[in-house]
Amino acid sequence: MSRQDEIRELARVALSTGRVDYFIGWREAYNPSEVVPAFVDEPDSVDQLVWNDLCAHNLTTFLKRKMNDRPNAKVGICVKGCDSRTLVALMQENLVDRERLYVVGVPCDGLVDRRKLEKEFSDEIIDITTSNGTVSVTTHQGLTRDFPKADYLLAACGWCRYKNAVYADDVAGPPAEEADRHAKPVWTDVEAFEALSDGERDAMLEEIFATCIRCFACINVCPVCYCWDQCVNRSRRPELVSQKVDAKGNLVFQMVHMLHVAGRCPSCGACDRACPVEIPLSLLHRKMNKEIYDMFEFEPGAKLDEMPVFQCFKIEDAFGD
Amino acid sequence: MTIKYLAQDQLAAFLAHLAERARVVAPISEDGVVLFRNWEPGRQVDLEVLLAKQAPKEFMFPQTEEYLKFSYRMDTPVVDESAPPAGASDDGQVEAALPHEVIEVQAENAAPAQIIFGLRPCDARGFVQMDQVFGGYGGFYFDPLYNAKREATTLLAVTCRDPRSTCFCTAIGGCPAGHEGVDALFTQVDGGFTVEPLTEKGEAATDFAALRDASEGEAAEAAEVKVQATTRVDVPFEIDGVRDNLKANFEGTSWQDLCLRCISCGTCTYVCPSCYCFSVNDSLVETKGERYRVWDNCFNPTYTLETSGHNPREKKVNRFRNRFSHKFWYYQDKYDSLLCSGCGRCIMHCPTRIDIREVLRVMGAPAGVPEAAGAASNSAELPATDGKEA
Amino acid sequence: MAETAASKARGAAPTSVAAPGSGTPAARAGAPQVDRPVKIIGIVCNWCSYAGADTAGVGRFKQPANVRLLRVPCTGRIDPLFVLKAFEKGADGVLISGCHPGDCHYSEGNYYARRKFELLERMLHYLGIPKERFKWTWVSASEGQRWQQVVTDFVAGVEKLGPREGRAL
Amino acid sequence: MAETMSGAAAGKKRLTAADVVPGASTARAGKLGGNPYLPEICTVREIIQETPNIRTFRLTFDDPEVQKSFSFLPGQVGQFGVFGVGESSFAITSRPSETEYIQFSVMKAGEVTSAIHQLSLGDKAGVRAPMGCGFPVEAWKGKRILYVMGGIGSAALKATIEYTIEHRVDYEGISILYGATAPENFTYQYDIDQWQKRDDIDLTLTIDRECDGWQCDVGLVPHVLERMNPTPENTIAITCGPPIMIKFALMSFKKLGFSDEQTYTTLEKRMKCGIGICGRCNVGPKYVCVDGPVFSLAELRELPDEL
Repeated sequence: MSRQDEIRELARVALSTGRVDYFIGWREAYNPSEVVPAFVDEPDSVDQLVWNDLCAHNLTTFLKRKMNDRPNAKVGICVKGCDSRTLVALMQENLVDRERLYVVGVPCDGLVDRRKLEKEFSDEIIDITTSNGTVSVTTHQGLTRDFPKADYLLAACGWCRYKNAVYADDVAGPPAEEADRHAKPVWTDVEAFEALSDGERDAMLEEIFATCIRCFACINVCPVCYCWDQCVNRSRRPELVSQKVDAKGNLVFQMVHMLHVAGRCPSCGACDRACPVEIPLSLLHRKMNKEIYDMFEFEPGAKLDEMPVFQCFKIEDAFGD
Repeated sequence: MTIKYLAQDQLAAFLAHLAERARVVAPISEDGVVLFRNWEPGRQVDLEVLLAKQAPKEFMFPQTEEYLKFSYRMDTPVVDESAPPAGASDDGQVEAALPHEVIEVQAENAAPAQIIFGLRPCDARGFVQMDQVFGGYGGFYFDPLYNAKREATTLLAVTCRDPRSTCFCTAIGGCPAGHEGVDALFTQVDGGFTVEPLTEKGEAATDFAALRDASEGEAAEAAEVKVQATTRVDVPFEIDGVRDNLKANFEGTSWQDLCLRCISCGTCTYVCPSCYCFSVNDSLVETKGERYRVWDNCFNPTYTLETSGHNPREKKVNRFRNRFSHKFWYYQDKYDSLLCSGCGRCIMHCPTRIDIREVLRVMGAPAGVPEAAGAASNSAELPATDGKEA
Repeated sequence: MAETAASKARGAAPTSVAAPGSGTPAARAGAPQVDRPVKIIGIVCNWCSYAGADTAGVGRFKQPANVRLLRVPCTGRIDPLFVLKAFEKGADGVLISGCHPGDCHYSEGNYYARRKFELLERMLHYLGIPKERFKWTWVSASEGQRWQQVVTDFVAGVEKLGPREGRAL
Repeated sequence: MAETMSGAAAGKKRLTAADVVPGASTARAGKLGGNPYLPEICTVREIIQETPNIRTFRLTFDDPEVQKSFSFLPGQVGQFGVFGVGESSFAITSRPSETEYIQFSVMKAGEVTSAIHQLSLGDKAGVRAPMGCGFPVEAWKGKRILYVMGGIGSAALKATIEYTIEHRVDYEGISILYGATAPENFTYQYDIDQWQKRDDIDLTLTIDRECDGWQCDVGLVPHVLERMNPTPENTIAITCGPPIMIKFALMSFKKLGFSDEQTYTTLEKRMKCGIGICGRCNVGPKYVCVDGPVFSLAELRELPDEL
């Protein structure tokens, strides 16, 4: 059975036995190149669920407070390895009720970066299929081109060490082949930026954050950022974060988001993918995670029995003078 | 008016000519991200990508716009010492006077000439829709900030030769070669553009030596391009009756299903050519401050939050419903027109690809038939949640 | 340079040609520095460092007057946002000080705080704020002399760099 | 079809604010060609502590021309704010015939109101007024007017009450039912005293819970209203107060036989621009800032339930 069939079967069983009231997975949107979150609450509708190389959405987002209006419903949810770490981060803070949650882990072999493919065409992409490591892309005008999948992986998949879910009630199919989880993380992308001179880095930050439009997609899509209507970034009095949209204010805005999810953000990349103006947000988050790893050898959301590092302390911590 | 012709290799010269007289804005690709930016000689205009990420509305209606400056003088209490505070009742505890006085309030409203080149007819139509809001039509107030910029702006639109699958301008009365709001329409033909000046402003902007009269063949080719483009735009829903049905379906349970995957961000509104809501804020640093307006959107939880803590649109579904109702019902009641130009940006850029066409198919259909409308959609059927609400 | 960095970040090949003079941020970085006294925000806890500053004042220890103190109940209450905000609004340096570990009035506030500040310090440097412009330390109520030392050294360090102008943050 | 729809509005006459908002022509806020966002600078001349958390501010326009030409209709609102903090909508509570000053009553609740409460005599503030639509007091001539209000809701009706009292001969009767949680929470005590002295005004005061020295009614406003049992005949009922009071008062009116056309209320929403542009204060297709704040119950029934 393919992983897609496994997901459908697990969803069907969970829905028909009443284990869950609704099940969150992925489905195709208006064309097969777009995959969106799907909410299924009838066993008969599970066949809309898909699993393919475009299922990048981190569905944990939909477990956030006030995200849905059915607070007491029992929820089934599909998580990839990276998604499961955000789920575990929420569990570490007791923000989800495990009793009402049914988690299906979906082993993942790396997903395709649709944005990267978009850049190869001026036309609109309407279909993307993958087989044997080759991505086939069809455009609106009918052009079809093939690309090697390895070159068009999501950035987050490139350094992924958690191809299987960290926490799951059931797993859709046999686990994916995984390198050593406990190996030292690779930070080549961050190191490249650290190597920039102050002037270069400054110029770069100003340039990329000047395009931010403060749509709050990054914040609202972030699975571990749950203040929602109480977000400090929206606060006017005190006006902690300037409501003016300019490069400086935008950088503060993003830094606030980043530091508030410090120790809970596993760099799943959801903010990156949601940003309509393609600001490389995960760059900052990755840098932060590098520092956190450096400080505590801690990886956010990796173990259920850990506490996020900024919500606990050790007396013997050796920071400062 | 005569149709003119501009050779592709003369485009840069033409823009340079315009740039001498005004600020020129055009879709420019930076690192593969196409946005409207200031054009300067040497920069490449990107017309291959059909739609820039954002509509060019920020040039008429900047995201942050300071409109009032003020300063306090901190040293001069102006309380008339001789006059007792007559009104203060016995228990009136009027707090100590802050020794300040506004000494200066300035309204700023500069609008240098600008030319937007390379926007699409739907983008221009978005401005026409905003014109009504800011222009005082229908009995509202006249907004001097927007209108000053609007009057100083010339819109040189380019026909959409290859509409996207998400385009639906023809469904709501637009056209890939539409004239609404456009000052001069450029159409890409073999080796260059045909140019149709449509207004005096367009006439003035296209008065340039490199533009010659188009040959009959070129004009015919342009006409053919327009017809071809128009036929290729989908008509994904029937606009007739949408307003009445939105009204009838206001309490419909399908809103709940449609907004399930909405994350309540504001992307759709900020990329939209016609969404215009804004917020007003003050900032004060020491003695100097300004009042500015900044884009806001109905998905912002604090958009309608009242001081008492009451929020008329507390839930995601209320805010979601407001956006579509505003575009196709409230706005129509006020201005007798629609607040959507069919560019499809909200579909393309929504982080969860919420499809306005699907929303209108379901909620814009007569009550009681949304299931049928949903089945006809090209996307997967929506799960029904009837009877399962907590 | 700016183009390359940003395009690398977006993971795409640079497609546009930078117009001459468009690299404003880089150009501004080399702009002549303005001549004004540096502004420094000090965020201190009520129980130790604020009292320590008081002690320094009562003892008439000479110290630079550039520091504007902000009193908070505990260093644990300091959101990293306060520091960012100060820099955004034009502070040239930010100094945080609280009770020595183990001496917190609320027993453990500064244990949490030091983890946060350590991360913040590392990140700030990445945002183009040199190490000399941000310092966090511990000064107890009786350490008037130490407060004088900390402030004098910190202000000297910031003054060496001069006022901040036209930076990303 | 859609073509004609979008084209239709373009042909519409461009109206000035004066065409729409009665009385607005005299205020700079409404002048076409002027800047409707630009507040008039005002000076605080008098501060009255009404209740522990409500103060009334009397202001004069710094520009004597504006002060001279300022006029408004009862029920209209103004944007009153402090530079550096922001502005909010408040009902104008001065008498419509008052030419010396403009008055607002403000309850301390949020950011702007707190800043307003910190104003002292001689301080400057910004005012944009008048805005919105007033009560159709002209059309009500010859009728009995029944005011039902609670707490700070009195501010929204104050100008209208004063107007009808000034034009007492034009109206068949005036009844006022005013409720507050406790005796010290009645606003405009000095005016209430005047009203009580007049025998052509029927005034009923009520507090929520009994307390020492209280002479008037006790009970929640809707209960007292039902006890009063006013006749709906030739009567206009106007209510304003906390949302929960309005809700039950409207139900009581219904019970007493008042039709939707006879019943009026004023709405409150978060507002920013105050001139129907910024978008947030809509209830369905109506903007509270320009189409309101005054609505008859008949008009409200037409609107979606999103209050």
